[in-house]
Amino acid sequence: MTNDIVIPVQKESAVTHSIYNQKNRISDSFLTFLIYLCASISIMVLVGIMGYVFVRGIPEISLEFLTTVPSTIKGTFGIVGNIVNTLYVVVITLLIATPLGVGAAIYLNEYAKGGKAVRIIEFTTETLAGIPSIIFGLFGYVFFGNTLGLGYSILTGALTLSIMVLPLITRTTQEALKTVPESYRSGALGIGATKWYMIRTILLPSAMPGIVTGIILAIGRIVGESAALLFTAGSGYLLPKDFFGKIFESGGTLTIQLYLCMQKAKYGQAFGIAVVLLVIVLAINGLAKFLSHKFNTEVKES
Amino acid sequence: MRPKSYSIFGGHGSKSGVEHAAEVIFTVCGFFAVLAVASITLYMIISGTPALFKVGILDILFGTIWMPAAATPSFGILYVILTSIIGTALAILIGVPIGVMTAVFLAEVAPERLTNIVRPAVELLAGIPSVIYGLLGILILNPLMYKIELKIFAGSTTHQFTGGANLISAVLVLALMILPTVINISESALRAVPQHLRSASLALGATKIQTIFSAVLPAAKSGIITAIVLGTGRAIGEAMAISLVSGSSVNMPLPFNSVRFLTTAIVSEMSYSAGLHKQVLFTIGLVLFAFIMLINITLNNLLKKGEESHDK
Amino acid sequence: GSKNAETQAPDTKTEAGTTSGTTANETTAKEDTATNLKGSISMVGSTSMEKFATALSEVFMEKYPSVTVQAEFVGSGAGIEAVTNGSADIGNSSRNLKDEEKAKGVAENIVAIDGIAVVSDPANTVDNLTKDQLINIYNGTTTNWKELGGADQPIVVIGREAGSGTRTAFEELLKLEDACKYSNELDSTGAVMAKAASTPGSIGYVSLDVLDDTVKTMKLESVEPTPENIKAGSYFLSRPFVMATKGEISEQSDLVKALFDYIYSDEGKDLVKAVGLIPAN
Amino acid sequence: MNTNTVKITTNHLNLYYGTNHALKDVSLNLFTNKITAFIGPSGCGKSTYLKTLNRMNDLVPSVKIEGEVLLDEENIYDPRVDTTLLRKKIGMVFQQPNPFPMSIYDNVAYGPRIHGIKNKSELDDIVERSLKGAALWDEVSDRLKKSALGLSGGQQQRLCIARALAVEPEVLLMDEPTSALDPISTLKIEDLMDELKEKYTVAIVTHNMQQATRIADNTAFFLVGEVVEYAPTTELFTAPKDKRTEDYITGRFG
Amino acid sequence: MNTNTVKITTNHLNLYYGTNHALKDVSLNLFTNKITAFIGPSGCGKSTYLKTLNRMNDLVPSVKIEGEVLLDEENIYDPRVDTTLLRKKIGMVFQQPNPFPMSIYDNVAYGPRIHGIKNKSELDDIVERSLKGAALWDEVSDRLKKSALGLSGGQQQRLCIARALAVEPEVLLMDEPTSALDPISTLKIEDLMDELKEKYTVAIVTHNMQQATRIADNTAFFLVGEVVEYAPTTELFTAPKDKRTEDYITGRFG
Ligand SMILES: Nc1ncnc2c1ncn2[C@@H]1O[C@H](COP(=O)(O)OP(=O)(O)OP(=O)(O)O)[C@@H](O)[C@H]1O
Ligand SMILES: Nc1ncnc2c1ncn2[C@@H]1O[C@H](COP(=O)(O)OP(=O)(O)OP(=O)(O)O)[C@@H](O)[C@H]1O
Ligand SMILES: [Mg+2]
Ligand SMILES: [Mg+2]
Repeated sequence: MTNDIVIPVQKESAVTHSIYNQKNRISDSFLTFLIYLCASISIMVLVGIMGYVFVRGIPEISLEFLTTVPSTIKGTFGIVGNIVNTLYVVVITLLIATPLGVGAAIYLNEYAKGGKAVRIIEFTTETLAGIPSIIFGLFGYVFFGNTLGLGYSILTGALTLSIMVLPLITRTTQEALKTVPESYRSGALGIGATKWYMIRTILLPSAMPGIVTGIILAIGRIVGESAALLFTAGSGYLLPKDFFGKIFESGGTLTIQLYLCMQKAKYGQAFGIAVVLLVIVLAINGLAKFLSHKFNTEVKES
Repeated sequence: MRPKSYSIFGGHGSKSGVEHAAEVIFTVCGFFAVLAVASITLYMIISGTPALFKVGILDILFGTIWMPAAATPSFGILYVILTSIIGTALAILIGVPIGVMTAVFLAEVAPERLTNIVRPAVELLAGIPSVIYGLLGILILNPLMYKIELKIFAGSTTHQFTGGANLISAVLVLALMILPTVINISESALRAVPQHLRSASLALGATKIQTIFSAVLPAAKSGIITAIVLGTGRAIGEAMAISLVSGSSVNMPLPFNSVRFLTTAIVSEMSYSAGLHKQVLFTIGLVLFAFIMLINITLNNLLKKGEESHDK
Repeated sequence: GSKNAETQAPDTKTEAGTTSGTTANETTAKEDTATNLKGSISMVGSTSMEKFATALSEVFMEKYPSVTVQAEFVGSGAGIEAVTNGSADIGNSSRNLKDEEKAKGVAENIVAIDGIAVVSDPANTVDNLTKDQLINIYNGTTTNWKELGGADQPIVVIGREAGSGTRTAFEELLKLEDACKYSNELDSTGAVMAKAASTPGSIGYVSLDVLDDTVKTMKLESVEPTPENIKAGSYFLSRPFVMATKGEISEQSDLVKALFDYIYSDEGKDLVKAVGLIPAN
Repeated sequence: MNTNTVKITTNHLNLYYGTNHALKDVSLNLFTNKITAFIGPSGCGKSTYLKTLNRMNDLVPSVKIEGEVLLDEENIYDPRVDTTLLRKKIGMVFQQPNPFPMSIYDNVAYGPRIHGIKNKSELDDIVERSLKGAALWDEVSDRLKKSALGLSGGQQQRLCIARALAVEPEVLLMDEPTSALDPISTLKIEDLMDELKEKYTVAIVTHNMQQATRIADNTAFFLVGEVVEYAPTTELFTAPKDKRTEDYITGRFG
Repeated sequence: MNTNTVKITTNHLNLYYGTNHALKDVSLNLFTNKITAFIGPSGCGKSTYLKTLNRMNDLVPSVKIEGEVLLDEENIYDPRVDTTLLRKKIGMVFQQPNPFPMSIYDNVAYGPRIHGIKNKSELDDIVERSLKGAALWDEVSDRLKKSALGLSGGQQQRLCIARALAVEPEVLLMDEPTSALDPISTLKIEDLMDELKEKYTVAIVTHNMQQATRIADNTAFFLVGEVVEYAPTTELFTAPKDKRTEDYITGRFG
C-alpha cells in the first residue's frame, strides 16, 4: 500500500472515525441477505425447471421429430407442422398487438389529457390481464370464428391472442414512457418538433427497453398458450400448402401439440416439444432485442 | 405584419396530415382496449346471467355443493370462490416479494455477466406452457407434499388423502408462474431510474442497499405496481397448471385439501359441458370477472394512493 | 336415398360430389369415387378421440387425395354443439349423447368402443378388484389399501373432471353417479397417468390405449382389460366413441357418407383396432 | 423604446401552478432586433414567464393561464395556433441543460432534420456553424459521434444553445444561458447574442447584472410574479423608478 | 499555506474517461477550516476532480484512476475503504440540481434518515435548520410536503445544498452552488460557507472570480486537466506566477 510509508496515525479522531472502519449495518445485511435469498430461490427454481425439461426432452429430439408431421399409420411423430404454425401465430399476433399496444400506450401517456378517460382505459387494460385464457378462447371462437366467419384458423387464433397480450404490451410501454425525463420532451418540442416526430425520435427509442420487455412477455404468453388457441386456431398439424392461404387454415401450435400429447400420456414427446419451444422462444426473444437495437438511437459508448 | 404564410395559425392543415393521422391512430388504439373489454364483458354477461336466474343467485354464490352433471344438479361455488381468493392472495404474497427482490438483484446488485445469463432465462420461463408447469407439479411437487401430508394426517380417518394435490401446491406453482412477469417488468422499471438519483443518494452517505430501498425503489414505484398488477392478473387467470396440482375437487380451502379455483372450474369442464352446466360455467366466468375488477380497484387504491400525495 | 335433401344443403361443404348416390356397394365403386370425391369434412370434438380421429383423417385423405378432413379437439360438448349448429359436419363425442341433444336432431353414430382401465401406482400389491370393491373405493367407504389386502396406506382417489366422457361412462357403469368422492379431478388422461404413476396408493381410470408400465393395471373380477375380453363382454368397463351427425348418415353429403362407409368397412375396422380400440357392433 | 417594432406583446398575463399564483398581471413588450433581459430573485417567475412565450407551460398539467400573448399581433393562445410552428419561430434554451441521449452531432442536427433538411453536407454545415456559434466546436469537433451525456456541465449548456441556433428561430428565449460558463465562454455567448439581434429578437434570463448591463437593450425586473419595473437597461440600472428595484440592484434587498 | 492542517491530499492523480485524459498529474492539498476554490474554463476537469475526492467517479463505468487521494492521511482509494462512511464525511452538491422525486421535506430528511435519525421532531428540526442555512426556508416552509420537482431552478439548487448540509459532513464539495442564484441568494450562500468553514473544510467550483476572491482562502486554476497554479487566493489573483493564469483572470485568454 502506498500509504504504508506515510506518518503513523496521530489524531485520535482519525482512528475512531477512520474511513477504513467498515461498519456493519444490520438492516443492510438483512436486506442484502433477503435479496440474495430471493434471487437464489428464483435462479434455483429456474435452473431446476429448465434442467428437468431439457434432461427429459433432449433424448426425444431426432431429425424425424423435427422434420416430419405426425402419422398414425406409420406410427411416427414429428412436429415440423406445429413449429411452422407457432411461428405464424407469434408473428401475426405480434404484428397486430404491438402497434395496437404501443399506440394505446402512447395515446394514454402523450395525448390523453389525464383524468377519467385515461383511468378508465388503464383500468380496463388491467382487467383484461386477469381474464382466464379460456374465456378469450370462447370469445374469439364466437366473435372471430363464427361472427366474422374465420372458423378455426391461424388468423382467428392470432386475433384472439392479440387481445389477450394487449395489456402486457400497453402497460409496460406506458410505464417505460413515464420514465422518459420530461426535459427530453420539452427539449424536443422547444425547438419545434411536432409531437409525433418527438415521439418517434426521442420517446420510442428511450422507451425501447420497456417495450421489449412487454413484447417478450407477450411472446411467452403466445407460445405458452393452449386453452385460447384450442378453440380458435385449432389443431391442424400439416405443413402449409401456400404461404398466405395457411393463415385461414387451422393450425395447432407446439403447445397445442404438447397438450394433445399430454392427453395421450406421451410425456417424452411433450418434453421434447417443450425443449423445441424453449429454443424457439430464445430465438424470437433474441430477434426482438436485435430489432429493437436498430431502433435505438442512443449512442452506446464511454 | 409578416406575410400570411408565416402565420402561426395552423390554417389549412399546416398541422400536417401525418400529425393528425398519428393522433387519430393512437386514439383509436387507446379505445381499442376499451372496446375489447367491453365486448368480452358483454359476451360474458349475455352468456353468464341466464344461469344466475335459472339456478338462483344465492344458490350459486353461497352453495357449497358442486354437482353439475348429476341427475339433480347442484351449482354451489362458495368454496371455489374462497379458494380463488385465498389461493391468489397467497401466491401474490409469495411471488411478488421474491420477484421484486430478484429484479433488484438483477438490476442493481448482480454483476452484469450474471444478469446477462439470468435475464434471458427468466424470459424463457415465461414461455414454458402451463401444462408443463402442471406436469412438473404432479411429478415433483405433489410427491413431496404427499410425504408431508402423510406425516401430518397419519392415522386420520376423516382426512381424504390427496397425494399431495392441495392448496399449497397450487399456491407455489402460481407464485412461480407470476415470477417472469414480476421480475421482467420490475427490472426494466428499476433500470429506467436515472443514474443521477443514485449518485445523489450515494453522495449523502447512503449505502448501496439504502440507496436501493430509499431512493431507487420509490422512484420505480409506478413500474413495480404495474408489475404487481399484471402478475396478479396472471395469477388469477391461470388455470391449466393449477388444475393439475391442486386436485381440483371442490373443498374448503384448507392447506392440505384438494381444492378447485374459479378458472379451473371453467377450463376443465367447459369443453365437455352442455346446457345449464355450461351456462353456469359462464356465470363463474362472470364471478371471476367481478373478482378481477374488485382486486384491481383495491390494488389501485392501496398502491397508487401514496403516489399522488406529493405530486400536488 | 335423400329424402330430406333440403336439410343437407346448409351443412355440406362439398364443392362437387358424385351425382349418383351409390352407397350400397361402395367396395366396388371405390376406385371411381376416389377420383371424383372432392371437398372437405370438418370434425370437431373430444380430445380423447384425437388418436382415432387423426388416424382416420390421415388414412381417408390418402385414399381420397382431393378430400381434406380437418379435425379439431375441443371436447365432446363443444363438438356436439358444433354439429348441432351446423358449423361442423361431424361432432366427436366420447360419451353417449344426452336425450336433449338427440332431441335437436343429432344422430349418435357409434364408431368404436374404448375400454376403461383401472390403474394404480406400480408398487401396489393389490392387482385384482371386484366390482363392489371398486365401488366402495370410489364412494369413499374403503379408504385404505390394507382393507383390500394391500399395504397400510391411504387410497388416493383420482378421477376425471365432471362432464368428461370417460368419467360419465365410468360412473354410469358402476352406478356411481354423483356418489364419487374424488380427491383429484384431473382434466386429462395423461395427467391421471402421471398422478397414478407418481403417487403411492393412488387409483384412477384411463383409456385402454394409453396403458404402459409406469402404472399397474388392475384386473376387474379377475379379468384383464383387453380388447378381446371387452368384445366378449367379460370386462365390464367400456364406453362408446361417437361421431355425431345432424340427421342420419343417409342424409349427409356424399363425402361424409363415404367417410362412414369407410369406418364401417373392414379396412376401417382394422384401423380402429390398430389404434387400440374395439370396432363397434 | 416606443420607436421600435413590437415582436411580442403580453397583456395582463396571469399564471397559476395549481393554487400558486406564479405570474401576476404581467404586461410587457419585446422588440424586434433588441435584447430584453429578465432579472429578479430566484423563484420570482422568470422561467415561468419565458415558458409562456412559446407555450412550453402547456406541458405542465396543473397550469392555468389567463391573459393574452401576441406574436406579430397574433394571439399565441388562440386554439387555432399550431404550437409546432410557434416553437419553430420562438426557440428556447432551458435553464437546465437537457441534451438528448444521442450523439453530439445528432443533438444539433435534431432541429434541422425536423424541418426537413436531409442533405448530409448541408447538415454538417449547420452543425458546424451552430457549434461554432455556441463556442463549443473546438472542444467537441473530434468527438461529434460520441454521446452528448458525457459532456461537462458547461459543454452541455453550450450544446443546448447550439441546438437552438440550428433551427434559426425568429425569437430566441434563453434561460440563464451562461450560468455554468466561465467568463471567456460567457463573453463569446454574449458576442453571439449581439450578432443574433441583428436578425432576431432575443430574450434572456440572467442573474448577472453586469451581463444585463453589457448586452440588454431593455431590462425587466421581476418580483414574486410581478413586473416591478421595465425600462431601457441603462435607465433601469442608473435611475430606477421603483424603490424595490433600487434595493435589488444595489444588493440591499431581502 | 503550510501552517494549516491538511485535510485532503491528492498525489499525482490521473484520470481517464476511456481514452480521454481528463485529469493530468494533479497534486493538491485541501486545508481544514479553509475554503478552496477551483476555477478554469468549461470542460477543464473541475467537476471531475471534485468527484474523485468522494469517489463519485466510481460510478462511471469507463473511468480509470491513478494516483492517491488521502483524507486525514488515509488513502480513500484503498480497497478497505468504506465508501459510505467516506461520502458521509465528504458531502457533495452536484453541478446540476438532482432532487429526488419526493416531497421537499423528504428530500432534506433523506440523509438524516439514512443515518438513523427517526425521531420526528428531531427531523423537523434538522430540515428547518438546513433549509434556513440554504436560504430556502421562507420560500418553501408552507409547501414542505409538495414535490421537489415543482421548484424553480435556483430553488432546486438550494434544496440540494440543504440536503447536503443535513448530513453534517466534515468536508463539503460544492460544484457551482450559486450558478442559478440571484445575487442576494448568492450572498446568503456565501455567508453560509463562511460559517461552515469554522467547523468544516469547504471546496467549491466557481466560474465567478469575484466569488472566489470574496470567499476562498486558496484558489486552484485548472486548464485542460492540469493544475496550472495553486496559491492563496489574493496571491493568485493579484500576482499570478503563470502567464496562462494571468491571461485567464484578466479575461485575455482563448
Ligand atoms: N462521464 C463522462 N464521460 C466521458 N467524458 C466525460 C465525462 N464527464 C466529463 N467528461 C469530459 O471530461 C472533461 C472534463 O469534464 P468536467 O465535467 O470535469 O469539466 P468541468 O471543468 O466541470 O467543466 P464545466 O465548467 O463545463 O462543468 C470534459 O472534456 C468532458 O467532456
Ligand atoms: N412545475 C411547477 N409546479 C409548481 N410550481 C412551480 C413549477 N415550476 C415553478 N413553480 C413555482 O413557481 C414559482 C416561479 O418559478 P420559476 O421557475 O418561474 O422561477 P425563476 O424566476 O425562474 O427562479 P430561478 O431563478 O430560481 O430559476 C416558484 O415559486 C416555483 O416554485
Ligand atoms: Mg428559472
Ligand atoms: Mg462541471
